[in-house]
Amino acid sequence: MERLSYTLSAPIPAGGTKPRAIVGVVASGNLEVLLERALAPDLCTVEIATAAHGFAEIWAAVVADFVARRAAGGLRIAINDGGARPDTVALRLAQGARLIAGDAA
Amino acid sequence: MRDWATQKAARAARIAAGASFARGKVVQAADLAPFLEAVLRPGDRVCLEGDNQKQADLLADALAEVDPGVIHDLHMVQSGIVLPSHLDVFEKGIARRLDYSYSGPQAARIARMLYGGQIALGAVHTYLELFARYFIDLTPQVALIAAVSADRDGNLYTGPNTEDTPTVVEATSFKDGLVVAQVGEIVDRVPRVDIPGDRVHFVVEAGRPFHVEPLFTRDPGAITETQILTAMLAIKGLYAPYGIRRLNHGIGFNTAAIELLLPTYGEKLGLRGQVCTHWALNPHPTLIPAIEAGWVEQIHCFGSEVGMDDYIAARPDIYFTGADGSLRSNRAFCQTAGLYACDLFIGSTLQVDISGHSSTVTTNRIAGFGGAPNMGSDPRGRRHPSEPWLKAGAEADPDTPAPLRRGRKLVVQIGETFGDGNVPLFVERLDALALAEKLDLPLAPVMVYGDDVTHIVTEEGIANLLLCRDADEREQAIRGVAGYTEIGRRRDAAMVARLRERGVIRRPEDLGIDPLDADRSLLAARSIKDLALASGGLYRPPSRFRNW
Amino acid sequence: MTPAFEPEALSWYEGSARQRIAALVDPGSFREAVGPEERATSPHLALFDLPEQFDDGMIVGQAAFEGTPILVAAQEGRFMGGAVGEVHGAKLVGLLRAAKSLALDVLVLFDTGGVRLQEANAGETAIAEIMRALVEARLSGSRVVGLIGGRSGCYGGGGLIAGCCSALLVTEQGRIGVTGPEVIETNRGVEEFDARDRALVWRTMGGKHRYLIGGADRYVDDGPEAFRAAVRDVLAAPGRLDLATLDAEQARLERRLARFGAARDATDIWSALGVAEAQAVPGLSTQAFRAVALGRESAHDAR
Amino acid sequence: MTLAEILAGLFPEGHAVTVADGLILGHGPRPGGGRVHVLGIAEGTPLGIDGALALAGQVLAIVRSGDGAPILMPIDSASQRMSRRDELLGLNEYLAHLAKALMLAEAAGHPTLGLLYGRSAAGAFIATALATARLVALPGAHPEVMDLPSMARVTKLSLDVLTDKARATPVFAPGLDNLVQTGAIGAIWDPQRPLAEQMEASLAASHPGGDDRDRLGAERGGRPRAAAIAERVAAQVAGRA
Repeated sequence: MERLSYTLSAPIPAGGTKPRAIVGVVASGNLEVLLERALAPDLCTVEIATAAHGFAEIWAAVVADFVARRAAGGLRIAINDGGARPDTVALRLAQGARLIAGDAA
Repeated sequence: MRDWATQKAARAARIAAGASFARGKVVQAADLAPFLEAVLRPGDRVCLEGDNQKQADLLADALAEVDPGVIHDLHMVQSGIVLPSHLDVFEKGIARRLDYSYSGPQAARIARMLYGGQIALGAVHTYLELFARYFIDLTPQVALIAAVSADRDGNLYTGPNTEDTPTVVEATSFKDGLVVAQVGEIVDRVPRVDIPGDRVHFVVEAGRPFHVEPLFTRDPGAITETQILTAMLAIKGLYAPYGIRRLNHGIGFNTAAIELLLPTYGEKLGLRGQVCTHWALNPHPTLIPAIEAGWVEQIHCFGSEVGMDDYIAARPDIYFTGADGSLRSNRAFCQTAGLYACDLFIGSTLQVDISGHSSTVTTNRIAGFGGAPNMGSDPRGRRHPSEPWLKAGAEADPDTPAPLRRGRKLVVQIGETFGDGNVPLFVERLDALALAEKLDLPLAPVMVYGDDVTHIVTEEGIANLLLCRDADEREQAIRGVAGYTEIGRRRDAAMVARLRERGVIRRPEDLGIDPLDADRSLLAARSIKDLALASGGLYRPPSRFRNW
Repeated sequence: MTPAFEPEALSWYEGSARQRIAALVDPGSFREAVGPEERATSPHLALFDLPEQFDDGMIVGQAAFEGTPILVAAQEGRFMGGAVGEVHGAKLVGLLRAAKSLALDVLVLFDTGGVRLQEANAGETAIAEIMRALVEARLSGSRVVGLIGGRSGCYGGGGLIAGCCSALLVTEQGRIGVTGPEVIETNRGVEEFDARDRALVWRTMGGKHRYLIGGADRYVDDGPEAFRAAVRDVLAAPGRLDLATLDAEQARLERRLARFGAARDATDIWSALGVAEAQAVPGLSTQAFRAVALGRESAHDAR
Repeated sequence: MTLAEILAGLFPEGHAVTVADGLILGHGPRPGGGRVHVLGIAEGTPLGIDGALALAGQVLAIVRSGDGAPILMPIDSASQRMSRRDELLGLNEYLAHLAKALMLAEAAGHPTLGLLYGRSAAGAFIATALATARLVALPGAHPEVMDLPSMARVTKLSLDVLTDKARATPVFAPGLDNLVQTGAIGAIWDPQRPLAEQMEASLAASHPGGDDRDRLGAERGGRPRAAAIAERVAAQVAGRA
């Protein structure tokens, strides 16, 4: 497992009031994202445990774009990754942000 | 005095030599190898029928059994290198030279044998190009073909998988070549005559159907959310604004997703009857829901598809069918239709470079191209107007007066920025170039040239290359939809932003598409079983695709 | 134009364990025990450098079903094939023990290939514990209903646990067995079982066959609404476990062996059950299948 | 120890236990009077639908008799029988039926005692020895879920790597000690001591908290988390009920 950790300042605070949300499944090419409302609303942390080694640069880019574009402020995010592609990672993160904001089940 | 009929005499000699193994035209399967030794000559150009679908497998196996001491240095001119025996003949020294189109399942082995020098390669063609050469400079002396049944006069019934057979026979038989057909059975009367018997010289009864690969069956269960997103982009961002009614789809999952989104997402956009009405397309099972929902007016097919025969026969308004009721396919005609009569080709590839060149060839796999380079090219000979063609032409060349301006065929590459195993779709340099250097080829095996490509669709958006005014803009437009690949991360952000303002790059949100809506529940069928149900039980998928 | 069929919005086969639970029980009623935020992950996967999942592929908790409290467990068939490891198994053990002490019914949403090899001894022991806890819950009056229709089927120890349930609901895609096709082929050869012949796999182990021979109690469509209706149905029936139940099951299994013990293929059995066109069974829609399945071997409340 | 030696040790005064088609059937006398039913598997026989049904029928007959006598289940089996026929006819139901019968017997007052004296694996192990309320073993017994070479194929790890890992943890590798550490096997009998005595002691051992295998696994270190997780789930569910 490769472990990566990012702390970013988040321009958009997460919506809703749910304490936590989880999306996705750890499988080949897939990942789970656990989001917990646990930080100051202008901060977001992302911790990743991934089976695919050597993709730190891509993770950093995906996470930075996510925090810049979506409502991620105040979230402590933990990811278990089964070697998902960046598009899948971005999609799950966005689904997680939507879920914790309470827009959809 | 010159003898003007040497070829006729040569064929007569071959027939005479073969006759000792035959009763009338019928040769026993057990005698095939010695029979072939009798009718073939060293150095012959031989067309062994086989494309990406049907295979003259019995004849292929028999050819691999002949004595290389007797028959050697054959020049194989065939559409597909698909069966192991297709390469065995080179390994054994029976054949030496090769001109072909497609080699999907043998991609790795053919690469090894090319590197090892066991095969002298002419070229990797597109189907139509190879067929054309059958009539000019690659005319077969012997054709080994496949059909469903034959009568004792050699009249052949090819069934739904007619495919290459008429073309191969036309080129061979009318230029004094010899035609040998394997058939599943010999009958008193064939259901319809696909090949007249006077063009067929020998027939062998295989006692079983020829092999067919279900290449065009895509399991909806394997379609991902990202593929659905790319399909939504294509429908809303290309099909709708250009009004694409006449088109061809590749065989990837992205285009299968488009087919399955028509009755749901497409319906919601009010596009039924406006797009996707006329097709050059194999009988894709994934198109069944759209056909059943009334989207499709007609489809001409290159070949058939395993399990689709009953469905096709029950939908003669949609498909081309014969007097017997079953599909009549024809690869050469359908490729021509795809080239001249379609306004859009959309397909996937393995690599795209920063000029937009694409290829499915990688260093260790030479899969060939099939029909993609043909359908994925702009036909310079086209003269009839259509709305999408004129609109694309205007985008590419706004300054030329309309009456003198060529239209453009839309050639779209669709895919995810990363493929299996996190391999990036976008590369600085195609593997095909390294291959060409290694094999000392004058041409790199490029599938679709950059100047033919009009759009690239990924989950990041659509790049409209028609609107790019120079190589720089092209490169940044491509980088702009290359996502998190290295190509994408090295984009010029400011220039990409300007291209987006001009509509050269359109993101999902620019088209009013929320990536979170790209859900599998949008698919009109989510499994092969759904397809079978949608067909009213007429589609009977092969066992390997079943989970019931 | 009316489509030939109208699938439910959520396919059970495709859905995740969490989606299945959410759609099965009363909306918003599920409360998870030892949820992902507790990060009760497998302590053994790291040894194999394999990724963990925060819930270890097993989701348990309580919910309401049509207003009545009920316990629910669901396996995530995509995480390690739904395989049973130490934590995964222990969560179900705990839930079943609670069912006994609280006198609640339990829904178990199976989706498993069996024991997780990387923690095989722990997984195998957990399966034995699950069966014990399940039977003890049943002996004290709880009903335990198994729902089978996931990607990984219900194999290995999962098949044995299913066999201990009060009632089993299965979809066409659902498979129930002990030894998976690949394992039979590996051990006995392709002549014994061609694992790549998927039609053979499904007619030997799939939902329709299990329903026809009495190996499952209800045959349902691939969606939560269909499962809800069937759960409602079986929860209305008694689910006792006593000597009479097992005597009846003994008789049922003896009769199956006597009637079909010499059958080579599922179609022989279906013909013997009075299905006119046995070959056509796999292609039948739910409605048509129910009609031809009238002569099936019933489970006779003997499970 | 051979089955004959074991039976002689358990029943010094003789017994009525026979082996047919790999199944052990019969009974023997207890020192203090009464009898012990003996049902089991011998000779490394795989357990299929026929064998499971025969054993279950015997167990149910014992319950019906109401004699309250314990059931001893000596096991030397292969895994479940792996065949198309067994799966076609629903092997899972036959194995589960046998397990349920054993647990019903225990509940009906027939103490059940498993005795692993040879090999056993997978479904056969779960449906027999692991379905008894107390499981003991004799040295030399070899329970396994899957042998290491097969496991190497499935996990795509080399046999060397797996063997190395097996040294680090009892959690996956075959072998008696590993199953003792997970708590699946309660005790190992001492073949030097009279077996009859040890059987009586095992039968007398009470289970105050019911199934204590996860607690044993925690104490012995083979399953560090199972007991705590099960307890925590039960407590959380009960706390909210």
